[in-house]
Amino acid sequence: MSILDKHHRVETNATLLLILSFLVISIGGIVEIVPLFYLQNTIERVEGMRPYSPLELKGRAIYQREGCYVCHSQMIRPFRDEVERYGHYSLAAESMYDHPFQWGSKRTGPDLARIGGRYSNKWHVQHLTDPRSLVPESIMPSYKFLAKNKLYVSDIINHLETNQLLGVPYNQEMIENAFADIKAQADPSADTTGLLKRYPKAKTGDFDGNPTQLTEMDAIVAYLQMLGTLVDFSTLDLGQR
Amino acid sequence: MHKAIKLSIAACAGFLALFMAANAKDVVYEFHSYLFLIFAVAIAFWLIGRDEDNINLNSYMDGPIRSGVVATVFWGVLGFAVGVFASSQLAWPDFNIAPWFNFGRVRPLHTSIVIFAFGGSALLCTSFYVVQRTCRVRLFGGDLALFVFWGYQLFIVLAGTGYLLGNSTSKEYAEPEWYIDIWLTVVWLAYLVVFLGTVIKRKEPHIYVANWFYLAFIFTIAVLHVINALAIPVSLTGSKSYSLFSGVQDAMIQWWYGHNAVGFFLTAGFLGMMYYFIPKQAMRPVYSYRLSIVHFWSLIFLYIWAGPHHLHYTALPDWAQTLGMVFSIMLWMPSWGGMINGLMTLSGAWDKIRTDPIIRMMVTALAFYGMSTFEGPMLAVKSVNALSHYTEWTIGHVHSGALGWVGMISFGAVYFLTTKVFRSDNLYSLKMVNWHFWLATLGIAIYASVMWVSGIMQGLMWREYDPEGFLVYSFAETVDAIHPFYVARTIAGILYLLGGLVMAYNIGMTILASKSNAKASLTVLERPA
Amino acid sequence: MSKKEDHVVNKVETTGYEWDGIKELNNPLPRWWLYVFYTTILFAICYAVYYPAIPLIERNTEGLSNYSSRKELENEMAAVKSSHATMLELIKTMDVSDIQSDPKLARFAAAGGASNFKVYCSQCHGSGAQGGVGYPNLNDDDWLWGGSINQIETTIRHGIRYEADEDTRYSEMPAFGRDQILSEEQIIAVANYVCSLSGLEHEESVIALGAMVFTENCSSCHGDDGKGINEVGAPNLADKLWLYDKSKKAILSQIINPQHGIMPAWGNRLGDIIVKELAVYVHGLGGGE
Amino acid sequence: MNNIGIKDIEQFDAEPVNRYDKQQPLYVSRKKIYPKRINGIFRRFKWIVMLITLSIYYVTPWLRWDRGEFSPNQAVLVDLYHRRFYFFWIEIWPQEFYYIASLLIMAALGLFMVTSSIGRAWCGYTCPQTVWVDLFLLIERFIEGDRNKRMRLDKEAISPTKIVKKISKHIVWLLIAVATGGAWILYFADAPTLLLKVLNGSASIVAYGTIAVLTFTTYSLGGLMREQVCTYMCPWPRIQAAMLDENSLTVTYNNWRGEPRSRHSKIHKPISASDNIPVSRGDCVDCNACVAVCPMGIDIRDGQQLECITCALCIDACDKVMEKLGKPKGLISYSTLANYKQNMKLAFDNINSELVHEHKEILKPKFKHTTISTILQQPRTIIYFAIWVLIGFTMLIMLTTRSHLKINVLHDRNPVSVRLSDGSIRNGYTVKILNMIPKHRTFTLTVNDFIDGEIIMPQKKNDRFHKISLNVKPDSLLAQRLFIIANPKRNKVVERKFRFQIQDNTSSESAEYTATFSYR
Repeated sequence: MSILDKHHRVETNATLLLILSFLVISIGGIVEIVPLFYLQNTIERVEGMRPYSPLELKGRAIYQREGCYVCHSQMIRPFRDEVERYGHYSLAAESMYDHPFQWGSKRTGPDLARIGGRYSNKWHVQHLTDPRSLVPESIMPSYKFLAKNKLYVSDIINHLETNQLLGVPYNQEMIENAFADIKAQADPSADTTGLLKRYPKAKTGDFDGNPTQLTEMDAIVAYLQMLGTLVDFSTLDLGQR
Repeated sequence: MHKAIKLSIAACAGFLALFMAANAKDVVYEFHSYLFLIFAVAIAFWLIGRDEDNINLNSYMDGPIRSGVVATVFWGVLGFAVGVFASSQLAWPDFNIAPWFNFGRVRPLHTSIVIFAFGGSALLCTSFYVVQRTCRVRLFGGDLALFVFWGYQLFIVLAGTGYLLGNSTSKEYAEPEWYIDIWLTVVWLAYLVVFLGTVIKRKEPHIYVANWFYLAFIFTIAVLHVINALAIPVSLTGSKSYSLFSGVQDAMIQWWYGHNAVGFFLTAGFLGMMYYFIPKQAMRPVYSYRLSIVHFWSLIFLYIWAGPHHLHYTALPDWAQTLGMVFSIMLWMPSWGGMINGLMTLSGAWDKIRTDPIIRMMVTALAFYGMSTFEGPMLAVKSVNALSHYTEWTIGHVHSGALGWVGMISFGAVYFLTTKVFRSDNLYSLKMVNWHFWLATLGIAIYASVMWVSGIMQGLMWREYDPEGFLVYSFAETVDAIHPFYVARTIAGILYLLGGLVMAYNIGMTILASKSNAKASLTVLERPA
Repeated sequence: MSKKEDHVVNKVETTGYEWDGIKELNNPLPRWWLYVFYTTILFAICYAVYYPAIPLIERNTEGLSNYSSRKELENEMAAVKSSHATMLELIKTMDVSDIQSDPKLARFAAAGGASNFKVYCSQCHGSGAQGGVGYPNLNDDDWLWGGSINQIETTIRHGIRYEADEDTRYSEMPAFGRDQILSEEQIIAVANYVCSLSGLEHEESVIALGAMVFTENCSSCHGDDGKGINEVGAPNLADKLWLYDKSKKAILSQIINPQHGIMPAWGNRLGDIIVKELAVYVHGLGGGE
Repeated sequence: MNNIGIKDIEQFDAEPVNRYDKQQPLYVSRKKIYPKRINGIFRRFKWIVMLITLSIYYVTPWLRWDRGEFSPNQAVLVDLYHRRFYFFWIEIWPQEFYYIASLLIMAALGLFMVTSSIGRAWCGYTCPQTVWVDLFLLIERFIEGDRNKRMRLDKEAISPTKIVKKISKHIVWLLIAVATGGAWILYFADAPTLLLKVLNGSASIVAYGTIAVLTFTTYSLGGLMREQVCTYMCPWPRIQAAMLDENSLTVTYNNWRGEPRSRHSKIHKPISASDNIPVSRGDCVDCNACVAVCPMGIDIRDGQQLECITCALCIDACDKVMEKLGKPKGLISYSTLANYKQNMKLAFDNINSELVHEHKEILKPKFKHTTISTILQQPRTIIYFAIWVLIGFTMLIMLTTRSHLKINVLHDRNPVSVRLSDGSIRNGYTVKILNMIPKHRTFTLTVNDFIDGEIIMPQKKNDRFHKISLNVKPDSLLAQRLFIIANPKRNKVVERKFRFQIQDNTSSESAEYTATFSYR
């Protein structure tokens, strides 16, 4: 018990106690977190990942604001039932531009990692407006008000720039066109070639059933409809991790 | 510090708040700026109005502790009520009132109130009480302790109103936006200064074990909070920000934070509480000094590693998952060290359990602590986690720890503190404490069993295959199957809430009764005979 | 009742300090506690050696097991696949209509078809096969090239107007306006007549002329009653469903300068089994004849 | 009556393991406890409980229950693979797991109530840990002899007999442990088949793994760890302790008549310096029999303790001694704290057997005696029991009268509705019918509250029905895809609610589901 006998030095010196505690609690965090930034196999190399289009980015902010992550995960685990129910298991690469991540921790509702393109826009709008009219068992709250809220777009460039600062590969062209892009994506009559070049596979057209107005419903549905659709799994070769 | 300096700091803060409000880009930010302004103005008025000569520097500083006891009870009842409300929303979705009171916004409100407001206030007031008594000195830093207490309350109000108004970073248990995070950092560092300062100027030669735990808790939470909250705001006058980290790294940092919010906020901090109040109430010496050394260091070393078990089978690399699992398993015995030390301390006063409701609550708290710290490592085993993750089992596990351990030990401490800091001889009613105990215990028992079974059921239904190899149940069917459990869980929550209300009434009456014999002798800094 | 209190503190070793009346005994650690702690540590070490665990500079340790959660899944899915071998063999050898009349096989084939549909077909026909302007809805009962399961299979296998496939379904509607086969008056008349067939708004005065024009120029493909002929892919003009649009403008444009949709031939790309699975799935969506 | 003197009572050299001044350093192995065999009413009761609980455990998987040809005939079966739980006439599907939850809540409530009335009866008599430790002790005693022999054996140098005894003891323990694990897995599959498989080595790895784990835990917890499990590891004793109050039964040493304990027949000790009144000794002859028999190794005379599981063996031991001495039994007895305090107060003025005893064999009538029946007659006990029975009964009624038929409907999501060539609107549904009895059943499915809604079956597209007939296999789920077709609405109605109803053609049991039909 000789080591324990020396413990009185720690007990009589608050600064020493604090420094030792700091050393002890640092080790675990450093060993687990730091390698994730430098180990090459942490994030898979995949084709197709791109930053969120301005409208999707706004939709994502609404997703966070409404606390969707509380009940919906965006992380399909490599299990047979999950892969068959939700689609290919999620890759680290698929959330590499997510500041912050949206993996979730609870499935009160189903996983949404690959909800994109599964259901029609119409279904989403109706479901967000009155969930129980389509799924009677559902316990999801109504998000009818999203269709009434006009989407606040004037700060979109700042959002893109902030993300650029954080390392999301938005280029100058994307930032310059952000304002036009956010309007074009939900406008069925707009020319979207530029948008689609900048953000391949983006879903365009009227989302909320009201082409005259750009609403928060447009944004959230645009976000939902792109979830999990970017990576081309047919060309994917996943190395050992 | 000179009054004038304090006043000018308050004034500067007020002007800053005004500037923020004037330039606010969104409503939440503006609203919060005004709250901040009110806070600054209130401080200024209080500074001007108070009589500084009337402070007895030879006595313990019990003001923030008295406020803390009241705050703990208030936030506790409110947090349980919000929990019942959220639970009802899951059982009957018509309880959702869009947009402010939709489940997605209420749930962070519930978790923040019970963890940070109820638990945090309990930790603040007990740590202030314990550190003064076990160091035999007045709190360090004068008014700083008051600032810590009220600043922390402001943080809670900012965070809570923020969620309801649609202000969430979506990082679980760290949902407040960047400017609230900065405010919390300021308050928390002040807390560290007060606590550490008091420990340093102590009159006892050794630092008591409860203070090791409190110190580790305060310091580690500071580290966790600052790193996890790193973010870049879209605008300095707007609430939205983007986390510095993304994807897999962000997930790892978030659950490194999230798990250690449990490990240090809800475990280490409350173990500190346990190490003072149990021997004190039982009037027994602590069982084993050696055990407390070993389990303190092993606990804080191992806990910090356990985060990745929240990310089993996700896109987090396998190696990190392995570490998360094995360290969680190794954590089992260090966690139980605290339970054993508490229980064996009580073992010589075992007959008191039948007659002392406060000890009764503390024993139950230790039992639930033991159960959840066994269940925890078990759920961290990958194959168990494969079934339990994403299900209600996790919710049940968390609540058996939160309601059983954190709740019960806090109730015990609050009952103890009320008689001490309000200088009342007795509680208003011991019978009511018993009622509280029974309501709470029954609530926990129902809650834990219901959520445990429903979680397993959910997990099994999700992976049910028919003989031809097709999935049997759609997701909606599992939601339907879980409905009766949600109803039972709500009932359990109501029982626990009723217990909380009984406590609130009891404490309230005790405080009112104590007013009559106020101005009783001040606690003077003398070693008790 | 407890008589212990008297002799407790005096006889057991305490640390000799006291905080606010609290003393500490110095009882040794329970031995089983240590043992269990050691056991968990031992387990942790073994587990960490067996599985990937330690991050190094370049890579992490792989562990003796060479395990990865993703590889585990691949193995499981491979096992599932091999357990399907007999079913797949049956699908390969049997005719689609026979597959369909075997409920177990049909269910299996439809499930496979559904997942392949999402990968290969949903880009045009939509993820729910609900179609869009110019891309037929496969849920309804209106079929250009026939809605029996064998017809559907042929369409999938050889495609429509897909030149790389010799057996592709082919038809072309003449450009009555662009090639000046019909006069403007005739075209307007026949467009109004087509509208009348399905009860759309039309001008009554030109119907007689339109009917005549229709019989002379259109009925060979679209049938005398305008109900279409599957063999040539001529759509039913008398029903309520329109591939493009039901406005007169769209009908006119189709008569003047028709659009022709193209569908790839999937037979060579996807192989026999997937084509049959897709046929069973599409036929089962609800519109199959 | 033969008068046996105190000297004739054997004094055991027994010390409690938890006395503070004797606390052993726990970093060396625990001080071994050698419980002495004792006979008596509580020991007999414990044997009976042990027999009953063990037989329930080992026999249950072999009970059969005829459920017809489509369901297993094992009376109690947890069929994990098919996700069914069978309990005699009850069969539970995963969706009905809430019955299991209620069962758990019932168990918790029951334990709360039992504990607050009669104390730690669960721990003392029925807890598996107690039962198995008792069984292991039985073996130990059979092979190595009673307390003194065992103590001697452990002190002896290694000899062939010692080795044989030790090895045979551990072998028997291991066999019991294997049997414990072996019986456990029989609850999860057809018992005879599985046993055969286990024996000829063809069972699954999981089965052998489970046996191995349970063998290990039974052997180490029951044979090696024993009382340490209750003292340190199990959370239940703490919660139980918290449930006790002044009116709960606990095993109590009645020191108001026992003290001052002495092995001398007469002592004349002044109670204080001032008065020289001679005090005769109390009833306790300090023979330590209560300590020697205690499986937890404690001295009940030290008062209420964390370790005490209230197995009441010390009562048996003490009663034996009192009987021999011709004194009233119950020096150690089941008592409530309230009674104890009252008696203490009555005797407080002078703890003196002269004052306590009416005459030698009878205590003065003023002293309160708690018996099981007085506890059972307390209003509290009766109310608790009534509430518990009521809940249990309600559950049983719900369970037996519950519907064995369920219908769930999934509305197609993509597309929600389809417009057909004649302009009508079609919605697709997957109707899932759960036939929860082991019989073939035929149901009639109708669409209610929907006048123009007609059913189309995917197989026969041209026929439209108002009702259809569906066959469902025994104990299984039928997922039937079907369509509802209706005329479009002129006004802006986008959806309507209607009901699917299924009815069993023979029993007329029925179930309903409210679904929506979308027009958009």
